[in-house]
Amino acid sequence: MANNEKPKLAMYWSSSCGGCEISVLNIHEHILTVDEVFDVAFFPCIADFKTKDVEAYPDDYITVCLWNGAIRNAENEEMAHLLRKKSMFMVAYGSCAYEGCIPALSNLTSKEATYNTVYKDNPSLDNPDGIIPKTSVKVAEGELTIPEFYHTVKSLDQVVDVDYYLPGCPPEPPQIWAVLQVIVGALLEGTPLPPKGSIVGVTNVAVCEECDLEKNEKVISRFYRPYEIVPEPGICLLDQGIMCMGPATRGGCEALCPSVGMGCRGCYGPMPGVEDQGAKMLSAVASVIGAGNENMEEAEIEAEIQAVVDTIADPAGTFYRFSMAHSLLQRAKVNGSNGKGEA
Amino acid sequence: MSEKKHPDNKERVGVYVCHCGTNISKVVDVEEVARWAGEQPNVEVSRDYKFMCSSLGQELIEQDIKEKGLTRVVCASCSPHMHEKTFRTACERGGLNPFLFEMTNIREHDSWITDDKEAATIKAKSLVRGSIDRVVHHEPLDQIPVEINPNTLVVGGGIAGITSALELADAGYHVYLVEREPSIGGHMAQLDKTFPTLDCSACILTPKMVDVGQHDNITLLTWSEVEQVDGFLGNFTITVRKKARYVNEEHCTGCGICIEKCPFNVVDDIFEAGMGTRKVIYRPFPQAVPKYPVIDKENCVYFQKGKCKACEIFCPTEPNSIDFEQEDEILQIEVGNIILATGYDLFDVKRIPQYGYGKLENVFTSLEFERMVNAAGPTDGKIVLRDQETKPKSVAIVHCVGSRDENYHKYCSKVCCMYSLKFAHLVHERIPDAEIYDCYIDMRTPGKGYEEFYNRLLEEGTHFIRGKVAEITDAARIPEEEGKLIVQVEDTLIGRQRRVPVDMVILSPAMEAREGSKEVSQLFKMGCDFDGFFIERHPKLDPVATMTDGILIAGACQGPKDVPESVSQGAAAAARVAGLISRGTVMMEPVRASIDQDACSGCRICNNMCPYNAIIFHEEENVSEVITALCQGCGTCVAACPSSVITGAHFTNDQLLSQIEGILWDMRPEKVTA
Amino acid sequence: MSEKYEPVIVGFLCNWCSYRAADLAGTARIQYAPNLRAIRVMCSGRVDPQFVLKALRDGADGVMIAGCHPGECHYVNGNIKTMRRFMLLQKMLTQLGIEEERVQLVWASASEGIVLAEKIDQMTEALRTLGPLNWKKRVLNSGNGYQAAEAIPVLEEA
Amino acid sequence: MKKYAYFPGCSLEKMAISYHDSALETTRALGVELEELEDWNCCGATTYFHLDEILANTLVARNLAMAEKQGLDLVAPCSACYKNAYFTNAYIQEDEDLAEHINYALEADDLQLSGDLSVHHLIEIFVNDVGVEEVKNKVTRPLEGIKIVPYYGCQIVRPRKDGENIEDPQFFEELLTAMGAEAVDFANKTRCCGGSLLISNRRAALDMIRILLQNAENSGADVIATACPLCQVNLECYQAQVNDEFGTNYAMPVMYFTQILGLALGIPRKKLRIGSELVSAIPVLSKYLKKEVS
Repeated sequence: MANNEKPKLAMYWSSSCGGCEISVLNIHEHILTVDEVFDVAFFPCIADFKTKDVEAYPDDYITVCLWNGAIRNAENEEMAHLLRKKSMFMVAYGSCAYEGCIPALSNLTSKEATYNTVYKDNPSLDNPDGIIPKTSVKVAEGELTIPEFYHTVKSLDQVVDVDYYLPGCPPEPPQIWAVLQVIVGALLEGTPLPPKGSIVGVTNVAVCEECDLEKNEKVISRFYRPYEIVPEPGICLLDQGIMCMGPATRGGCEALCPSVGMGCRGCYGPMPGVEDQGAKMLSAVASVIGAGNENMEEAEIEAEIQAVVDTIADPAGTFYRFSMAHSLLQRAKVNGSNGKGEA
Repeated sequence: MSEKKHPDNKERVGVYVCHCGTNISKVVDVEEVARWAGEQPNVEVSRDYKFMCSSLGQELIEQDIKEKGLTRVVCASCSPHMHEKTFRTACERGGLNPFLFEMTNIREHDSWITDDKEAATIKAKSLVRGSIDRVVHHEPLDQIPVEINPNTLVVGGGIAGITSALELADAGYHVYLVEREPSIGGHMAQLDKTFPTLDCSACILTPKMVDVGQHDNITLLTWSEVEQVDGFLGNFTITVRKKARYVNEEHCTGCGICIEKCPFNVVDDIFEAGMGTRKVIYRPFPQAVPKYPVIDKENCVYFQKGKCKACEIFCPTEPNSIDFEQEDEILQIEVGNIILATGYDLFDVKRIPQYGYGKLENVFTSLEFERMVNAAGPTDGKIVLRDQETKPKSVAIVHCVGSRDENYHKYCSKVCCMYSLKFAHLVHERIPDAEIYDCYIDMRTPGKGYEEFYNRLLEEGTHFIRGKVAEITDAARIPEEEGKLIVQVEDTLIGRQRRVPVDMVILSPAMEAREGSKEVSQLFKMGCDFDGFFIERHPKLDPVATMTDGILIAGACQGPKDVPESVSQGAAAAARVAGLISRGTVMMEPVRASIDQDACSGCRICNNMCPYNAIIFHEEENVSEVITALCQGCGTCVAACPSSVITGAHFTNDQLLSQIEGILWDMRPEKVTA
Repeated sequence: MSEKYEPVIVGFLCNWCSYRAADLAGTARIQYAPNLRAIRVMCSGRVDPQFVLKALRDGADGVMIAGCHPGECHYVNGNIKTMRRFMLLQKMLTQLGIEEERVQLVWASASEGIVLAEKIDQMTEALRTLGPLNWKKRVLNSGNGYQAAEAIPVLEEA
Repeated sequence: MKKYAYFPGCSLEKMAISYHDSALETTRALGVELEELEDWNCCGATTYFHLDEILANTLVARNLAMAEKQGLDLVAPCSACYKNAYFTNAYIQEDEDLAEHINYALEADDLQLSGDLSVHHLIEIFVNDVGVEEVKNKVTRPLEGIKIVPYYGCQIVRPRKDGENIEDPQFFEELLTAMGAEAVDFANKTRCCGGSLLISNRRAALDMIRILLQNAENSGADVIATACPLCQVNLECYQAQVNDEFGTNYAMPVMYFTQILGLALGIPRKKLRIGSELVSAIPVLSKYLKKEVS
C-alpha cells in the first residue's frame, strides 16, 4: 500500500434487513474519523458502485470489507467470493453474516413453502397466475435470468473464508468502533492483529454477568410469552418464566434487552466452546423445569413435564432465532409439500 | 500387528485388541480390527492378543508405553466394569497416567450379542475409532484423597445393625447406633425359634443386645431418628432427633416399678403385633436394651388429661427419673461412614381381601403366630384360636401372601418357606394330633440344613399342597365345613381343586421395604428400587456398598433376607468400613465437575441441578462453584450449563463429541453408499 | 455395506443401569441387533442435547438415550432431568423434521438386559422402516434438501 | 335430568318384568331418564362369543352405535348385557382392526361406532351417578331391621375398573345401607349363580345355587338382592328343585335391588311388582307394607 493512499473500506449488504448499514452511523462522530482514515471502495447503500467496479480492483485492493447479511441466493454467494478476493480483511458484520440470524429461520421450512408464502398464499398478493421466480425465462427479447434462490440459508463463513466476526443484531457501537480501530491501528501503527477467526467486541462470559437483575435458583413451572406477563422489575426474567437467552449468549452488549424487561434473544451467539447455542439453551431451560420428581410415577412425571413444555410455543424459533445456519443440524428435514419440518 | 508412524500425530496412541480366547475372535475379526486401527489417526501401534488381561497382555502395554513412548492407550476387550482397573494399573506401571487410557467393549456389547461376523467387525471398528478419538482428548487426572473420620453411624438396631455395630466396636472404632424404637432387637427379638436349627431366638440375640448396651465404643441412641445427613464419604454430619422418653436415663435404674404401677393397658401393635397389651409406660419386652422405659404420650392419661402421675409417684430413684417436661433433643454427630440396616415391614395382608384377614378372626399373620408361640408372648406360648383358649385341631399355612404375585410383589420373599415349615413343626410339637396343611407354590429351601428341615417336616406328617390359595372363607358348602375356615386351593400335583376345612389359618406375608424407604434413600442420597429396597453397588460383587461412597447397606433393607444372611451382611459392611478407617484416607475417582470461575456468568441454572448440593453460589463474586468433595460426578450440571463453563472431568464435551464423531467414522457422506 | 439397509444408532448408556444392562445382555448371550454403538456416560443426565444433534448430523440414523428407571437413578434424579430435556428436545426435533422414533429415551435397570436388547431391536426395526437419515448428504448437501427435489419440480429450472 | 339409552335385553320385558318396571320407577323417582333404545337386538349372551367373536361383537356394536348416534351413554340392567356391551365398547377403542370390521358391517345399517360412549350397569347409575348420599336423602321408608344379601353375581365386577376391589366390592352394601337396610356380610357375593350350567349339568348347577342359598341362610338374611335377571331366576325359580335334590327346605325370597330401592323410596309395591315372586317377599316386608295394605 502506498503511503499516500488511504486504506479502503467496503460494506456490502446481502440477505439481511439493512439495520447493520444504519448501525455504522451509531458510532456517531467517530464516523468522521472513519471518513478521515478510509476511502470508501464499495458501499452500495450510500454510494453508487457497480459490481464491475469491484471486479476491476486488483486483489486485496480493499483493506477491510464489512459484510452483513446471510447467503440466501447465488448472487449473495458470488458477491461474497468476489469481495473475499478483493479484500485483505473480510469481516462478518452482524448476526446474519455471523450465523444466519432471522433469514436462516427459513431453514425450518422449504424453498417451496417460502415461495408459497411470498408469491402465492398471502392476503396482500395479487398474483392470479401464480407466477413464481424462475432462474431463467425466455421472452420475445431473449432470455432473462435471475440468481438462484437457495434451499438453505448459510452464514458467510460457510461460503468464504472469514477473518473476523462482529456478532449482534445489529452490532453495538463500541464494538463497531473497536473492530475498525484494531484494523486501523494495525495498518497505521503496526499494532498486532487479533488471531484470524476472532470474534471481536464480545466478552467471554454470558450476558447474565452484565445483567443487573436479581437471579435466584431456577425452578420454572410455566413459561410466558412476552405479551402474557408484565415482568416484575428487578428480578431475573428467566426466573419469572420469560424466555431469556442470556445464560447461553455471549456478553458484550451490556445486557441491553433484559435491562428494559425484554428477554435476551441471543444475537451475540454462543459462548466459546459451545457447538450449538440452541441446544445448550434448550438443555438449560429444560433442566430447570419445575415438574416431575423421583417419587412420582413415570406417567405422572411425563404429564407434568409436558404441561410445562407446552408453554414453550416454538422451541426451534426461540432457541435458534439467530444461530440456525450455524447450528449442528443447520436446517430442518422437510417432508411433503407444506414445508413444515413435520416428522 | 501393524505399526505406522503418522508425522502429524498429536498423540501416540497404542491400540490393543483382545481375542478373549475365542470369546471375541470367533465373531469379530480381531486381526482385521487391529490392522485397521493401525491406520487411524494418532495411532502409533496396534496389536491383537489372545488375552489382554493376562500378565503377558498387560506387559505388552507397559512395554509399548516405555519403548514406543505411547501417550495414550486404548484396549478393545470386555466391559470396563470388568477390567478397566486392570488396564489402568498396567498403564500406571508403564509410567502413564491411568486416566490416559480408554476401554472399548467389543465383547459384551458386540461379539456376544450377534453371530453376524461382518456387522460385528464393523461395530468393533466403530467403537475402537470412538475410543481412539476420545482418548486423544483425555487429560491426566489424579485421584482425590479423602480423610476418613473413624466414627461410624449405624442406622437400625436389628440383627444386621447390631452385628455391624459390634464388629466395628470390637475392632476399636466408635459407633453411633440409632434405633427408632425404644429398644434394639428388631424383628428377631419378636421371633420364637429360628429355622432350621430351632435355636431360641431371644437366647442367641439377647447377649448381643447386652453387649451393644455395655460396649464402651458404642453410643446407643434408641427412640431416635436421623433427620439430616450432610457431607460425604469420610466426613458426614448427621442430625439425630432423640425423642423425649420422659424418663431420665441418668437416674433410671430400669427397676420397672413404674411399669408395674401404671394403671393403663394399651394394645401393643408393634412388638406384640396386636396380640397382646402393654402399659402406657413401657419397655417393649423384658430383655429390652436399653432398660429404660418410655412413656407413650398419646395414651398417657397424665399427658392427655393432666392427672395420674402414678409412675412418678412410685419411682424409687432419687432424684425421680420420671420427667414429664423432657423435650426432644437434637444431636449432631460426625462420622466417616454410614451403615443402613433399617430392616423390613411385613406386607399388609388386608390388601388381599379374599384371604379374610381382619374379617375371619382365626386367620393370623406370621408375626402374630410368632408372638403366640413365643413362651414370653401373650399366650405364654400356647397355640390357641382368637378366643385365647381353643386349641386348633387343624391348621393351614399359606405361603406367598403378597409375594410372587403380579398384583402385589413379584419377588420371592425368600424366608417364608422356611418359617412356614418352622410353624408346621411348632404346631406338630405343641398339638401333636393337629392336622397341618401347608399350601405352597414352590418349596424354596436353599441354605445349609434347610432342605433337611423340609424333609423332617415331610416325616412329621405335614400335608403339603402345591398350589396357590384362591381364598379363605367361612361360607360352608357341606355340613363338614360348617364353622370352619375353608381354604380353597388348587392342588396342582393331583390336578384338583380342594377345599380344606381348618380351624386356624396362618398367612406368610411378603417381606417388603420399610414404609418411607424412598424418603430414607433420599435422606441418605442413595438409590432405592421400585419395591423400595435399597440398591447395592453391584448385585453380585458388591452387595453391601451403595452407589454413594461411604454409605453401606446390610440386612433386609436391601431385599428379603433371613437371619444368617443379615448377620453376614452386617459383618461385611462393618469389615468394609473398618478397612477404610484403617487406611485413614481413600482415593476417589476424579470424575468430578468444576466451574471455570472466570467464565461463569452467574446465571444460576446449575444451582439446583445437584442432588448432593455440591453447587454453591457466591453472591459477592456472582459465580457458582462446585464443591469437589461433595460432587459425585454425574455430569447433570455439565449438560445443563448453557455457557459450557462446567467441565466434567473424564467426560468432557471434547471427549464425548470426539467419541461421537469417531464412532460414526463410516457414516461420513463420502463413505456412505445410501 | 450389505444389500439390506442397516441403521446406525448411537446409544448413550448410563454407567450404573443401562450400560450394565447391555453388559448383562452380552453375558447372557441375548442376541439382538448389532446396530447400536454405545457411549458410556456416568448418568443419562450427562447427555447434552448437543450430543444428540451431533450424532444425527454426523450420520447416525437414530439416537438412544438409556438410563435408570425414574426413581431408581443412582444420582437420585438425574434421569428426571434427562426426561425434561428429552421432552423439550423431542418437541424441537419435530420442528426440525426428525421423526420421534429417531431419538428415544428408554429405561433399563442393570438387571434388564433383555429389556434393553428388545428396545434396541425395536428401534432398529423402526429405523429400518423410516430409512436412512444421512443428514449431511440427504439434508444439507442435496441442494434442495430432503426429498424436496422431487417435491418441487419447477421452481428453478427453466 | 340425566338421560341414558336403556337397553333392556331379552329378559326384562317378560321374565324379569318386575326388574324392568322397578328400574323405570326408581330411576324416575331419582331424576334419571331411561330412554329405551329403539330397535335394539340381542346382546349375544354368552354363547355367541364362543362361536364367532367378530360377529358377536358386531351384534353388540349395533346397539352401541344406535346409542352413540343419539349421543347417549348406554345402561343395561342385565349383567350379561352390560358385560358384553362394556367389552365390545372397550375393544373397539383398542383394536383398530376390529373397529374397521365392525364399522364395515354397521355401514349396512347406516351406523358407525367410535366407542366414545360409556357403558354402565344399572346399579352404577344409582351408586355413581345419583350417588349413595342422594339415595339416602330420598328414602322415605327406611328399611330398618331387614337383613339383605348384596348378591353381585359374577359379571358386574368383571370389567375391572380403577379403584374397585373386585375381590370384595362394597358398592352394593353401601346402596343397601343407604336404604336403611342391613347388608349382611356375604362371602359368596361375586360367586357364580350357575348361569346356563343348568342346561348342561343340572346337578352341578343346583349345587352351586344351594351353596349360595345356604350361605345366605347362614348369614341370617331375610332376602337376597340381585342385579341380574339370570341370577334371580337361578336363585329363586330353582329353589324348589334344590330342595328336592338335596333335601333342604330353603324359602328365601330373591328380589331385584330396584324393587327394594323402590320400596325404600316409597313407591307403591304394585308398581314394583312386589308379591309376584315365587317365594313371596311379602312376609318379610310386611312391616314396611303395612300402611299400603291397610
